[in-house]
Order: sequence, then C-alpha cells, then structure tokens
Amino acid sequence: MGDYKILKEKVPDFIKALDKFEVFAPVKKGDTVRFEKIDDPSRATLDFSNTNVPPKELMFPETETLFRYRVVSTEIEPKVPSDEEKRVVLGIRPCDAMAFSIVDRLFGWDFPDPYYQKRRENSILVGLACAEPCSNCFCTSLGGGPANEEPLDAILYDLGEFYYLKTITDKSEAFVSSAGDALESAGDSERAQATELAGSAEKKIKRTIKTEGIPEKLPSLYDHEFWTQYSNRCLGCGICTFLCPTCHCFDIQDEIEAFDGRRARMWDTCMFAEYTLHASGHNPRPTRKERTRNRISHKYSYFPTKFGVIACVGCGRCINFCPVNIDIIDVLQKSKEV
Amino acid sequence: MVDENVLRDKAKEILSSGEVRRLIGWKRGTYGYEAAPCVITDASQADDLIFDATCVQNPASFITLEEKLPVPRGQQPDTRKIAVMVKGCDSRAVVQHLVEKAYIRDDVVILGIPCRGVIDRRKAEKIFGEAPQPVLAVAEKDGVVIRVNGEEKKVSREEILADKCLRCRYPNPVISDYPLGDEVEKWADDDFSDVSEFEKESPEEKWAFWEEEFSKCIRCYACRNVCPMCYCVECIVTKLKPQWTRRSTDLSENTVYHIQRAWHLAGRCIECMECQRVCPMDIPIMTLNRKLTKDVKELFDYEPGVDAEAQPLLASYNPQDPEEYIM
Amino acid sequence: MSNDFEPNIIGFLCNWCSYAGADLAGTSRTHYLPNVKIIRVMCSGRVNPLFIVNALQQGADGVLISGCHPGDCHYLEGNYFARRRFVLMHKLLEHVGVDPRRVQMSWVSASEGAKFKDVVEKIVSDVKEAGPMDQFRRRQLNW
Amino acid sequence: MINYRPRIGVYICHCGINIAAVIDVKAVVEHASKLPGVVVARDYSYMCSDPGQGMVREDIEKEKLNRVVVASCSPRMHEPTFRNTLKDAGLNPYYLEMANIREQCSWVHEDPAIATEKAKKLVEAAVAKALLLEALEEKEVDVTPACLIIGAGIAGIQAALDIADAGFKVYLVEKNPSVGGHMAQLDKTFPTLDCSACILTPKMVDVANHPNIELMTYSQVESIEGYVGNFKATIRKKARYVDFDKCTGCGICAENCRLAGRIPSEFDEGIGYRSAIYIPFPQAVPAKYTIDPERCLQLTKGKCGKEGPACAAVCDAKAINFEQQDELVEIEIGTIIVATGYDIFDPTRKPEYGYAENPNVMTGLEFERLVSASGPTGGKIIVGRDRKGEGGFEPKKIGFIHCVGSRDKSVGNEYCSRVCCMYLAKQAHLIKDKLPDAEITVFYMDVRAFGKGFEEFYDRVRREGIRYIRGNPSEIYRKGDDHTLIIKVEDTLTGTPMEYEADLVVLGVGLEPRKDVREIINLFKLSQSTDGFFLEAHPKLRPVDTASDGIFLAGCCQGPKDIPDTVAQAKGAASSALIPMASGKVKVEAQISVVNKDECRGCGFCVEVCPYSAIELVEENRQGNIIKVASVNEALCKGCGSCAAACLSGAIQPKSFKDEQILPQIAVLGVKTE
Amino acid sequence: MMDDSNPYLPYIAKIEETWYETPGDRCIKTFKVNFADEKVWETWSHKPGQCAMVGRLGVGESMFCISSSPTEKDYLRFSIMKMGKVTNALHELEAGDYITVRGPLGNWFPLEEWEGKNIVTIGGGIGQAPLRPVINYIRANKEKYRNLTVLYGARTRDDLCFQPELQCFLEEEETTCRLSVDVCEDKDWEHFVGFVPDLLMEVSPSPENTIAVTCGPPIMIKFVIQNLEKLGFKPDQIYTTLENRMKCGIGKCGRCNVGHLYVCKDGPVFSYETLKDIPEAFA
Ligand SMILES: Cc1cc2nc3c(=O)[nH]c(=O)nc-3n(C[C@H](O)[C@H](O)[C@H](O)COP(=O)(O)OP(=O)(O)OC[C@H]3O[C@@H](n4cnc5c(N)ncnc54)[C@H](O)[C@@H]3O)c2cc1C
Ligand SMILES: Cc1cc2nc3c(=O)[nH]c(=O)nc-3n(C[C@H](O)[C@H](O)[C@H](O)COP(=O)(O)OP(=O)(O)OC[C@H]3O[C@@H](n4cnc5c(N)ncnc54)[C@H](O)[C@@H]3O)c2cc1C
Ligand code: SF4
Ligand code: SF4
Ligand code: SF4
Ligand code: SF4
Ligand code: SF4
Ligand code: SF4
Repeated sequence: MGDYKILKEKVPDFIKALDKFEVFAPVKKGDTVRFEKIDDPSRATLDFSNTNVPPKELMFPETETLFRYRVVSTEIEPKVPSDEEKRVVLGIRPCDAMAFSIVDRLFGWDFPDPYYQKRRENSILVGLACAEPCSNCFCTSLGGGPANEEPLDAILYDLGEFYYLKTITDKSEAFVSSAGDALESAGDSERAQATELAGSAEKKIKRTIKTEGIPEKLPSLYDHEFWTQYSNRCLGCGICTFLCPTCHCFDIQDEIEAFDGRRARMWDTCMFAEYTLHASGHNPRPTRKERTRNRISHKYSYFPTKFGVIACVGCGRCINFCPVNIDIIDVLQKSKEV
Repeated sequence: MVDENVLRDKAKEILSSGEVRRLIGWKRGTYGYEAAPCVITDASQADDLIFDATCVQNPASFITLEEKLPVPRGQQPDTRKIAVMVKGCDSRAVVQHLVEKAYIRDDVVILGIPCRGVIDRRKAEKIFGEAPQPVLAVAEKDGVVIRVNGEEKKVSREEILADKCLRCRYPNPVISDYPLGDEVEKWADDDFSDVSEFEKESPEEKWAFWEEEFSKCIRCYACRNVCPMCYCVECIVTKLKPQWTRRSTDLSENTVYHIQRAWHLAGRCIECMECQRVCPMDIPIMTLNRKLTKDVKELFDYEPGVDAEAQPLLASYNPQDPEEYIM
Repeated sequence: MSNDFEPNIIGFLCNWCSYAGADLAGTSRTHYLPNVKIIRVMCSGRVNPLFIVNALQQGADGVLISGCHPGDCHYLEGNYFARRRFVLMHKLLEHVGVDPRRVQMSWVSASEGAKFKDVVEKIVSDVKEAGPMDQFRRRQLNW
Repeated sequence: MINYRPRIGVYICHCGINIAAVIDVKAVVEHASKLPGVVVARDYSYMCSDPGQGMVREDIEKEKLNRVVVASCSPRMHEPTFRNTLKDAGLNPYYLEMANIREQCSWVHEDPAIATEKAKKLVEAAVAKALLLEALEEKEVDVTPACLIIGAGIAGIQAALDIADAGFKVYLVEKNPSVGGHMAQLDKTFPTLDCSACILTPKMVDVANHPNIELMTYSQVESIEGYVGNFKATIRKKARYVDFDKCTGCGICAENCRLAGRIPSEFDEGIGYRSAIYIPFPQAVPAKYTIDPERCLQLTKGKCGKEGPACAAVCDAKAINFEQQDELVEIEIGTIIVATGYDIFDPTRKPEYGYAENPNVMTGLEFERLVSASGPTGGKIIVGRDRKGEGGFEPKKIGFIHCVGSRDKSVGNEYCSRVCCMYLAKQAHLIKDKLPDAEITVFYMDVRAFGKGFEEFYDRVRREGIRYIRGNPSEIYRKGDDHTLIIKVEDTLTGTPMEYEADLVVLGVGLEPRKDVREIINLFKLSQSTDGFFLEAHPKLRPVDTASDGIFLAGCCQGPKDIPDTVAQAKGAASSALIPMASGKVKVEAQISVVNKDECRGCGFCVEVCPYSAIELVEENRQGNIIKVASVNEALCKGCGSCAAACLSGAIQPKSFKDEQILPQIAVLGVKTE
Repeated sequence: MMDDSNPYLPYIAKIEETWYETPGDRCIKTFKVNFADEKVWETWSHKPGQCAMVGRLGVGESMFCISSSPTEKDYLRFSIMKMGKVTNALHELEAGDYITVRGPLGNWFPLEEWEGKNIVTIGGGIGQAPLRPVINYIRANKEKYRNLTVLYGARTRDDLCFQPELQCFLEEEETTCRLSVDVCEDKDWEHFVGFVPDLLMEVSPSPENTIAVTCGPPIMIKFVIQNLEKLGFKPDQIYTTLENRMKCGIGKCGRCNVGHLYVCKDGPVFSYETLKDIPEAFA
C-alpha cells in the first residue's frame, strides 16, 4: 500500500488534520504514559517506550455503561457506540495491536459483543514500530515482533527527523487522504530504513520462551506445589492482568443515583479474591495459589485450547510492573522443568 | 549491615528447629534493581536468601497476606511461628501489627537487619537504564556500590536511595529476636519539608495536582494489598454492604478511594513506602500518607510502629487535644 | 462567588446535646438558614469521618459535625474521639485541596439553641464563599 | 441491604398550625407517596393524638405496613410515643423513623417554599433510612430492689420515705452529720407560715427509724458502676471519731470541748457557734456526735490540752475513738435518686452590697437562723452580737433586697431563683410580727408571686405596712461610725434616685448549684443545663429523669424551687424509681452495637474506645482457625456508636445507626433540590 | 434469543405469581413470570437445562436455571434461593413487579439423544430446579423414553422444593420417585433418611441403557458420581450441571471458567466424560 513520511514537527498538524476523527494517542503524565483522546495535538507523544495501560482500554474501557434506565420505569436505553464515532489510534505498539487480534476471538465468539466490536470497527489503528524494545519484551516468542503488522491499518517508524508511515489496509487510506499537507510521500529508501530498524530492534530482544508444549503441560500441574513459590509472594493486586493487553475479564454492576441507574461493566481480574466468590461464601479459588495458576494457565493453556492462540503477546508489562517480581517467563520456564 | 552467610545460617537454624512454619525474606530477582520477596518453608531453600540494597520490599506485608484456609475436621491448624526478616522500616510494621493485635509477639520470630538504605528502582533506571540482569547493590556509608549491566559503579546515596531511606529515622530494627549484623548509625532525619512545601499551595493548586494524579489510578488496589497495615478481613473499599466506593473508575470514586485509604492509615502508616513503590501509575500516595504522619506527630505527638505497648492513635484521646477549627 | 448559590450542607448532630440544642433553637423560634439538613446520630463519636467524604461525594457542599462540649458527652468521651478524628480528617481534606471551610465542627449543648443558629449561619456563609463543591462529586459522567 | 418487600407508611403531622402554617403538608405527602417503598402517605392535624396514632395502627393492619415514617416534631419528643403505636399494632417498635419537620424546619424557617422543600428532603431521608431499619429486641434485666438516694434534704427524705413505704430498700446517703438539708435551717415557711422544724423533724425521725431505710449520714458516694437495675456503689462512711452505737447524744462532750463556742456553726450560717465535737443542731438526726477533723485539736495537732482530749474524758459511754477510720461499704442498687440540693449565692460576689464589711448586712439564710426560735438568738431580732452572745442591737429600719445573685447576668445567673420574693416577704412579715414598729422597706425588681397562695400572702404582707419600692439598689455603705447603712437606689417607678437609711439589710440571695456539683456530675455522668443545675431528660415531660436510665433527680439540684415543688418532685422521682423496682425488670437499650464476626480483625480499637467497657475480644473458631474477635456485652452497651467510627472495616455497628442506614440518608440529603 | 445485536440487553418480564418452596433464612421462592412484551414469545425458545440471567434494575443480575419445561407455555419459572445481594432483592418482589430476563443461555440436556433410554435424575436441595424441566419434559413426552426415576433429597423435609409435584411423581404409575432427608425427627416420614448418594445406592438403578442426571451441592455431586461409577455407569452416561459465579453469561467476562470451559457457554450441562479431566470442575 502507500508509503508516506511525516516530519516530526508536523505531527501536530497531522493530528489537527484528522479532525473528522476522534484521535487517540499516548499522553505523558510524569513518568506514566497512557492513551487519551487528543484535543490539543501538542499533548500527544510518540516518544515513549510503551504505555503503562495498554490500548485495550480504547476498545474495552475500564468502566463502560452498557445501558441506562430509570429505576421506576421499564425502559432501557443501550449505550452502544454509534457508527459515526470514527477514531484513529496513533502510536500503538505492535504487541498491543496483536493483542486485539487475540481478544477479537473472545469478543466475537458465539455472542458477538457489540460494544467492543463497534469500537474495533470504528477504529483505524496506526502502529508505531519499536526501535528500542524494553528489556523484558518477548514478543518474538509469541509470533510478534517490533514491526509486526497484524492487525494494524498502518504503521509508523521513527526514522530520526521524521516518521515513515506505511499504510496496510484500505481503511487506512481513508484517513491518509484526509491528512493533507502534513504528509509527504516516501519510497524505497524509507522502506529500507524501516526494515533495517525493525531488524535491529528484533536483535535487541533478549528474553524468550519456547511455548511449545506449555499448553499441554500446564493442566497436569494443577495441584503442583510449584505454584506456591510464586503465589506466596503474590499480592493479588491484579496489576499483571489490568495492564495486560490480552486480559479481558470484567465485572458487571448496577449503579444508581436517585432514580437513574446504569448497568456498567468494569475491568476485573482473576487475581482478586472476590472474583470467584459465590454468594454462598464458597470460593472455588480460595487462595492466591489457585489464582496464580489460573492466570498463567488461562493465558497459556485454557485460551489456546479454546481459541487456538496463546493469550499473551510478550509486551513484558506484567514482568515490569509486578511489584514482587513474579516473572511470567520465569514461571513458564519453571513449569517446563518441574 | 549483615553478612549474608550469617543470615542464611540463622534461617537454616530456625527452619530446621521446626518452630516456624514459614520464613519470609528476600531472594535475588529475575532481572533489574529489585530483589524478590520470598517465602520459604524448608532449610534447603535458605541458600536463596539475600540481603543487599535491592531488598526494598517490606516482608512484614507477607505475614498478614497468608491465607488461613479452613482446617479439615479432625486436624489442627498449623500454629507454628512465622519468621520474618526485617529492615528498620519493616520492623515498624511488625510493631504496629502488635499494637493492633494482628498477632501476638510469640507468633513471630524477628530477624532484624540493620540497613544502610535500599535503592529506588525508578531513580536507578534513570541513571543506568533498564537492567535485564539482576543487579547487585551494596549500600555503604558514603554511597552505594552497584553492579549493573556488567559494570560496577559507585553512586551517592542522594542519587539512588529510595526517598524513605533519605529520611530514615530507624535504620536499625526497633524490634527483633535475632539482631543480625552490627547496628548502623543513623544518617538522616525527616523534616517533612516536602509536606510543608505542598501545604503552602492554594486549595486550587492542590486539587489540580490531585485531580491529575487520582484520575490516573486504575484501582488495582496494589497499594492496599502490599500495605502491611491493610490486612482487614473485609476492606471497606471492596465491601458491598454497605458499598462505600463503587468499583467503577472515575475521578470521584478514585479520589474517595484514596482519601479512604489515607484515612485508614492515619496514625498507622509506618512509612515503608511500599504503596507508592508498587503503583503502576506512579501515583504519589505518600504525599497523602506523609501529610497525616506529620500532623499526627505535630498534633498528638504520636508515631506509629515504634512502641508495641502504645495505644492506637484513633482509639485513644487526650482531653487536651487541639481544638483547631472547632466552633 | 455569586450570591444565589445556596449551599447544601449535611449536619451530623449528636442526639443529646447538639440535636437537642437545635431542637431548642426550634422551640425558641430562632430563625436560621435552611441549608443545613440534619442527620441524627447518638453521639458525635459515632460520626465516621468517612461520612464527611461520602457526603461531599454525594453532593453536599459542606458538612457540619456537632457534639456536646468536651467533658459533657452523654457517653462520657465520645466527643473526644470525634475531635481527634475530625481534626485529622479536616487536615487530610485540606491537603487534597478541599476548601477547609466546607467541613466544620462545633460544640453545641442542649441549652445552646442560640449558638446553634450562629454555627449554622457561620458554616453557611463560609460554604457560600467556598462555592459549590464539585471536585469529586459523584457525577453522572459517561452515563 | 434490603431483604424484604418494603411497605412504608408516611405520616405528616400538621401539629395544629405549628407545622402546617409554614410547610405545605399536602405537597410533602404528595412527594412522600412517590418515594420507593412507600405505600401510604397521609397527613393529620395531630399525629401524636389518639386518632393520629389510630390512623397509623389501622394502616399497619390494613396496608400491611412494615415500616413507618412520622414527620412531625423532634424524635426526642415523640419517638417513644410512636414506637408504642407500632408496638400496639404488632409491629416492631424499631421499624419507626421520624423526620423532624417542626423544631428543625417549620419553627426555624419562615419561607414556606423553602421550608416545604426541606421538609420533603427530611422525609425522603427518613424513608431512605426506614427502608433499612431492622427489628430490635427489647431485652430485660432483673432489677435489684433497692434505691440509693444521695442527699437527705427534704427532697431526699421525702423520696426515701415514699420508696421505703412502698416496701423497697433505701440507702440514704447524706454528706453532713445530720439529715435535713436547708429546710432544717428555715424558721417558718411561706406562704402558710408553718414552722419548718415542726413539719420536717417528724420526717427526719421517720427516715432514721424506717426499717427499710439504711441511713448513712456523714457519708459520701465514692464510685458507681453498672447500669439500670444493677448498679454497684461504694459509699465512704467518714470517720466520726465517735462510736455511732455507743454515743447516746447526751452532749457532755461538746460542753467540755476546749473549742466549745469558738467554731462558727455551719448550720447557723456562722451567726452561732459550736464545739469541735458537735451535732449540727439540737433536733439533728441521728442525734450522734461527730468530731470535726479539721478543727479538733487532737486530730489536727495530735494533742488536746495537757490532760488529753476533754471530750473523751467526760464521755461515760466511752464512745470517743480517735483511731476510727473511714469505712467503705459496697452496696447493690437498682435505681438512684440524686437530691443534693443547692447552695446559696455568695454575696461577696456583689461587693457593692458591703456584705463582707458590715455585720448588719446578712443573707436571707442567716436571717432565717436569726429569726428562728431555735437559732442562736432564740428568735430575738438582735444584730451584731459577738461570739459570746453579747452586745448587739435591735434594728429599727430594715431593708430587704430582692434578686441578689439571681436574674443577674453580671454574676452569671440569668435565672430566677423562685423562692426569694416569697421568703423575703415572709421574713418581712416575721419582723413585723416581732418588731411591730420597725420600718421595713423591700427593694424589688419584680415580685413573682406565682404559687398557690403566694399573691395572697404578698398582699397580706403589704397590708401589714411593709413598703415595697421598685428598684435595684446600686450600693450599700455605712453612713458613719455607727451601724447605719445607706441604701442607694433609683425608684424605677418614679425615676427618682433615692437614699434610704437602714440598720439591717437582708439580702435575698438566690439559689445556686452546689460548689461541689462537678463531683456528682463525674460520679453519675450527669449533664448540666446552662444555669449549672442538673439537666433533666426533658424539661416538661421527663422533669425527674436524667439521661441515664435509672438515675433520677429530686429537689433543688435540678433547679431552684420551694418546698412544695421540691416535695412534689421528690415524690415524682420516688415513683419513677419505683417503676423498675416494682416491675422487677427493666428494658435494656435495644439500639446496641453488634459485631459481624466475619469482618472483625480483632484489632481491639473498639475495645479501647468503648466508654462503658462493653466490648471484649473473645476467641472464635473461624473454620478451624482460632482467632480473636470483638464481642459486645448487651447489658453494658449504650449504643453510642463510638466503636463503629473506630473500626476500620466497619465490623461493629450500632443497631439503627449502622453505616448502611446512615449512608442512604447522606445520599438523599446530598442531592440538591433545585 | 434476545436482541441479537446486543446480548447484554435484557427483556423486561412481569411477575405473575410467586410462592415459597421452602422456608427459612435461605428460603427458596418461585417466580412465575411473563414477558412484558408478549411478542418476545415469538422468538423465545429454550431447552431443559438452559439458564437465564435474572435481575432487578438498580441491583444487578445473576444466573438461574429456567425451572419450567419448554412444554410449559406462556410463562417462565425461576426458583431462587435467598443468598446474596441480587437474590435478596429479587425476593422482595411480588406479583405485578418487574424483573429483567436475559436468555436463554448456555447449553441443555441432550434429551433428543436420550430418547429410548431410562432416565434417572438425582437431585439435592435447590439442585432440583434444573432437573425439573428434564422431568417434566420426559413426562410430557413419555412415549419417547423408557423408565423415569426421580431421586431427590434435601436437608430436612421443609427443604424439599416443588412439593406438590413431588406428590404427583409419587402417585404417578410411570414415574419412580424416591425422596430422602438428611435429618428427620418426623415420625410419619415414610421415605429415606440419609444422604442422597446413599439413597442412590439403596435404589441402585441399573446402568443398562440408562442416563443419570444429577445436580445439587458440589459435595453431593462428587459422591453421587462416585456411586454411579460403582453402579457401573460410564462417564458418558452421567450428566450434571455446574454452577459458578457469572456476570455476563455469554462467555466473555471470564469468571465462570473451569479449565478451558466456560460454564455459562459450554455448560452448564456437562457429561462426566467432559469433566473428569478437569479437576477445577469440582473445586
Ligand atoms: C433563705 C431561704 C428561705 C427559704 N424559705 C422557704 C420557704 O419559706 N418555703 C419554701 O417552700 N421554701 C423555702 N426555701 C427553699 C427551700 O430551702 C428548698 O426548696 C428546699 O430546701 C430544697 O430541698 P432539697 O432537698 O432539694 O435541698 P437541700 O435542702 O439543699 O438538701 C440537700 C441535701 O443533700 C446533701 N448533699 C449535698 N451533696 C451531697 C453529696 N455529695 N452526698 C451526700 N449528701 C449531699 C446536703 O448536705 C443536704 O442535706 C428557702 C430557701 C432559702 C435559701
Ligand atoms: C393559654 C395557655 C398557654 C399555656 N402555655 C403553656 C406553655 O407554653 N408551656 C407550659 O408548660 N404550660 C403552658 N400552659 C399550662 C398547661 O396548659 C398546663 O400546665 C397543663 O395543661 C396541665 O395539665 P393537666 O393535666 O394538669 O390539666 P389539663 O390539661 O386541664 O387536663 C385535665 C383533664 O381532666 C379532665 N377532667 C377534668 N375534670 C374531670 C372530671 N371530673 N372527670 C373526668 N375528667 C375530668 C379535663 O377534661 C382534662 O382533659 C398554658 C396554659 C394556658 C391556659
Ligand atoms: S502483579 Fe504480581 S503481585 Fe500483582 S497480582 Fe500479578 S502476579 Fe500478583
Ligand atoms: S496501586 Fe496505584 S493504580 Fe493501583 S489502586 Fe493503588 S494508586 Fe491506584
Ligand atoms: S483500606 Fe482500610 S479497610 Fe481497607 S484494608 Fe486498608 S485499613 Fe483495612
Ligand atoms: S501506607 Fe504505604 S508507607 Fe504506609 S504502611 Fe502502608 S504501604 Fe507502607
Ligand atoms: S456503641 Fe458505644 S457503648 Fe456500645 S459497644 Fe460501642 S462504644 Fe461501647
Ligand atoms: S475495631 Fe472492628 S475490627 Fe477491630 S476488634 Fe473492633 S470490631 Fe473488630
């Protein structure tokens, strides 16, 4: 498809030109980076390692209204995103993008989820190839890579003075055409530089795990003591899952204010004790051992068994952010050894 | 400071005596600037134990994290002790636990480790970048010797130690059964100038600051879960009957969550700074906690976690307490 | 602040002194501003400071806590605990940027109907100046 | 959490026009009827009246109401009334919630629109809470059939006799060596002029002899613990240094005391004198001597004369014992009556009246002793005698001054002492009786002759030729070297400043709370009203009750009053104290705290804050693990809820004031009415 | 199925009748409901064993099995035990009130496959609710099945649900029905006293051409299955329904998984053949 370039100083103009879309891009607050809707182009940044919160929140927000109602009436008003809310998401890292193609399977399975799907359809994903992977990145072990394109609509490469923009899908052409002056055309030389960048980035990835056999092995470790080595120090905080681009568990709660109510869903995590607690008080996963086991097994065994793909993209967030050094690569490696 | 071999030997001795059911300490992490807390139950695992300036975590948190599973009929619960290694700051958590009757003195074996400070991962990353290999670091009187990415360097304390250490008032454990290593000299003090500075801001400025910070919170509750003082059976934050805070994340609920937790730590927070360390969103939680720590000290001349015989701050009063703002 | 702002203030009054004091203001036909709505508790010591936070979140612009004078608590010492808790919570809220005038405490005895009026006038005028509390009100955002 | 189907009835009271004149009652009814859970909303002119209550009862039956909200006056007024209404209709009385739309709405807000909006909100909040009310069980405990009465003035005496006559044990504790209180000091009593001693002394004797009364004079309550029905008190019987049983009351000791006639007599208000071993007055009960440990030479100096204590030497009964110690007695009682009386205003606090300097300026109470036939002068009106009873003169011009220390903000007493107008009238009359030629002038601000027969008496006194001048003297000073006093005053009826000469001025001193009132407050956890007297539970409807169950008030300790009122109140207190004793059972507070053991972490914060030590940590088996959790003693808990605010996880909650019941109120009140 | 485009939107249903099956703190109340919009019936169809999310606006929803058989027309029945927030709120409701219904959800008992076989149902407590539609379906289609045996037990006599119907089963010729209670002080109780797995052993149904369906508390299911195996039942002859905490009911929210299976979507009906390798199924 097309090759373009954007001078770095033109990025704000580029964003401004996309006024037909809602533009989402990473924004820095202190040392944290997170996607936000951009009203002021100067707030967007493309200079970051990866966002703290993965862009899954753009399709599947932390808290989202499913429908509204009045407690005293029998009318309900669904809050499904409309077709009109077209968006461009700028600066998604390839690993996070790949997570969408994994989670798509879940949200598209059997009962399609209109909230997630509508946003997916409405969004044009513009990736940002990694030049400096973080030290805990292991995307290559899961079929990804610093410039992996699936399921991006376009991808940016940081080539110093400018970004090289490569469009991948028809969808992306729509937005490129509206970008106007901010875009210049690019060609083979940029393309070559980009390939080189991707290649060298890939070489910088140090951490790996061979996933073969893991999905089959994990269920056999169901009662194994090895889980407690990790679960004993797990805080049960759920950082690993909240920040995981493929974790998708949620809770549904009703909230009322006087007579107005809404049913909303919000992120939840299998690392919380309340997650599986029955109304009767029985908890099928009573301790952190069962919960730790479930998290790892879900990603590396249950999900692949059901949906044919491991629910991990190797972004390294759960390793980076786990406050107690529960390192998924280490866990998986050990699981093979025991 | 302690010789790791002394520490391991002690751990082995205690574990093989059969008097403890678990021992909490640190072992080398899989990467980076932080050790990993670890729970061991067998003397054979004691060789994994370490202590150096990467041992930032507070092991006391893991005492109360242990789940008490239903005891099958006809069996007895394991009531053997828990052994825990503590730095100065960590030891205050144990003291405060005792004040709050979380367990009794006889339930714990305390291995006290004098400490010259631990490093702050975020500061270190700014200086040396990411560290794919586990880092070794030793705090000395005049700086920290750190082995990172194959090189050994020495940096000043100010540059690399965690903030809590730069104002540490209790480098030596305030309670211990087995003091391991020689006591170290106190090298810092706390004047709460950071808090005083913030106090000077106008309400609007303060709120602007918190609005930005609180809106980042993803309510993972890591700050609560890691906090050695947050060990309620049922935390009001997640309680449904009544529901004080809603699970949905927005500025309102997030703010209330933070006020609630800060309030619950009033006169109880022992300043281990774990809450702020673990926050994936870099929320300066200590700015709230330290405000209360300062006020509690100034208004009531009270400091939690130093005297196991003390009364809990908010479960006691003095008829002469200040009456500021009361009409 | 515009003068037509009528603050909504929730008052937590202890049954024995302050609630009785407010009753006395009533029996004495002491007219005062209607902005404070009272929730009766048995003792100021019952007031969990988180009620204040909850009230601000639920939409109150200000919160008043009132109890017996020190030493006069019907339950002997409840107000001493209340005082400690209040002073700290007040400081905490101030630190978060909540205008400190929004949250006040008073000692009003069963015989101080007139004082109750004064307390009400004071907090109402203070909160009027502070303006509507909309910092962390539970809003219907994204609803 | 609501776990039933709410059927709430809301009743809005007009309170005549007290509510309805300001609040649009119909609009409130309309609003209430739409609230969740409400099945009926009605209004009525007087909800507390029988038809009003009947309406509620009927709805409970017909509409199957399970919660009731009454919006009317203060719950402090009628909560018990409506609780009973519910109970009568077979509903748990704690399913009632009240909205105070009178005291805290219609009476204090003028604007009908605003008041109506506020009333709606208050009703809404009450409904929100009512939804979450729980049925509470009113438990009963056994009552120890005994009453402790503190203070043996006429109030304590009367209460003691009534209770004892009803067949219950009474412990009557009096601080002084004799019972009788102030009434014993009085000469004749207004308005009927019966002789005080004549009507009082028989009662004093009765209390001493009554088989059901254990009289403990010269004693004090040291400590008190427990709760209604089950109090425990420790009484300190102070050492009299005289063996109570051996003393025959002959009085030889006093006559022989080396300090005889040297110590000003408290009973005689300092115008008569006594010995160091004494009975306060001849008719004292018990007629047993007491050694004043602060004056007795033997006790203060360790020796009395060369030969040793004279009293001991002369006592044939060998009753004197300098080694005697205070004795502590523990008693168990079911109820308590506080009847500790009053002190008179100390006129030195009004130096302009020259009381301290001039022996012929005296207090009304001194005058009572002066005029009393059993007093130091034998009832002769002679002023200025010395200690030996020599000298002195018969006054010719006498001034009486009203309101000394009463109705006077400058000394901090805003209240009227209720007895001074009348006792001054009485005293003026008594002088006129004894010194018909004396020129008597009474300076008054107002004359309050409101009691039965008072106005008639006042009229009579004026007709006797006693001059009443309306004016408040600004100064009293000695004219020259003799005893003539000048009273400076402005006649406020004519507006003329005047000076009067007098050779005796009687100050109509008011009644004040006792100087040691704090001790009693701390002991019994009582409250004070603004005037400093003990606070009754309700000024109209519970005038003898205190805030603490089982503790009652009688006499002037609750506020100034004359003897008939004192006796009436004493009888009231006696009958109130008899209620639990006669029924043998008493209800304990139902709104007490409960612990949710599954949420308790055993920190004991609640234990530390509970003022009644009602909580302890007990062992609990949580699925095989032994842990400690809080547990509340139901008889001790008063339901203050302090524990709930101390508990971090909300594991302990006072019934009817649980977090889950208060938060919905906050939620409702937080929403603004626009 | 409901609104095809949005599986989170519930139908509004009106309660027509309610009654209590059992008394006590954890009482069971049955709700007979009809859709507020009668047109829903045109697209609605459910099979025995299927569930629905039943809720109350402002409170939330929970998963309950539809305890009426598809053969019972124009109404749905739910039998709900009072347990937590949602069930408490539902218990408050009475005829004339509205609830939300989202379903039918999950899979169902393969009754077509079972045609021509003997059927044994083994229920405990509220676990009888999902079995009720099975039983009634078979009774309505007697000709297609061979013998029907209903084994049902509860803690006490009062805790037995659907008592009037049980009476019918007892009286009916073609149905074998045996009841049990764990504890009994009642002298005129003529049935079994003891636990359901023991009742099963006493009755000892033959595995020959038989399907056994069981539902009840997890511990009961565990022992019933053990006993069925002792009696010679093969894993594929044993069916059960699982319950787990659920929020979405449509295989998204993730909380009801046992191993790789979502109880809400892949279940709640499972053959023991499927479950036997998933240890978490009986956790
Ligand atoms: C000058 C004067 C003239 C009056 N003339 C009249 C009159 O003519 N007619 C009339 O109706 N009223 C008159 N009164 C009012 C009358 O005196 C009171 O109404 C009456 O005495 C009140 O009785 P009491 O029992 O409440 O209090 P008191 O008489 O004061 O008795 C209280 C008793 O309690 C004892 N006590 C106090 N504290 C303690 C303690 N801690 N422990 C144990 N014992 C304690 C005291 O020693 C005392 O014996 C007059 C009052 C004054 C001052
Ligand atoms: C204008 C006015 C304003 C007042 N304001 C106040 C105030 O603000 N505050 C205050 O404290 N007090 C006030 N009062 C005084 C108050 O009304 C009385 O103190 C109080 O009502 C007395 O109650 P009681 O039960 O003694 O008499 P009542 O209220 O008169 O009741 C006596 C009852 O007995 C009935 N009865 C009478 N004879 C017989 C019989 N032979 N057989 C059967 N039944 C009979 C009567 O019908 C009546 O129902 C006021 C009085 C008036 C006149
Ligand atoms: S981030 Fe780490 S500590 Fe937190 S839940 Fe995940 S594994 Fe446990
Ligand atoms: S750790 Fe950080 S993000 Fe998580 S709840 Fe605490 S403050 Fe919020
Ligand atoms: S926030 Fe409060 S209730 Fe929650 S765990 Fe911490 S101290 Fe306990
Ligand atoms: S609040 Fe933070 S600093 Fe304080 S004790 Fe808890 S974790 Fe440590
Ligand atoms: S409510 Fe008051 S009296 Fe009762 S247990 Fe709690 S603190 Fe004690
Ligand atoms: S304060 Fe709360 S948690 Fe602590 S012992 Fe009391 S009830 Fe239990």
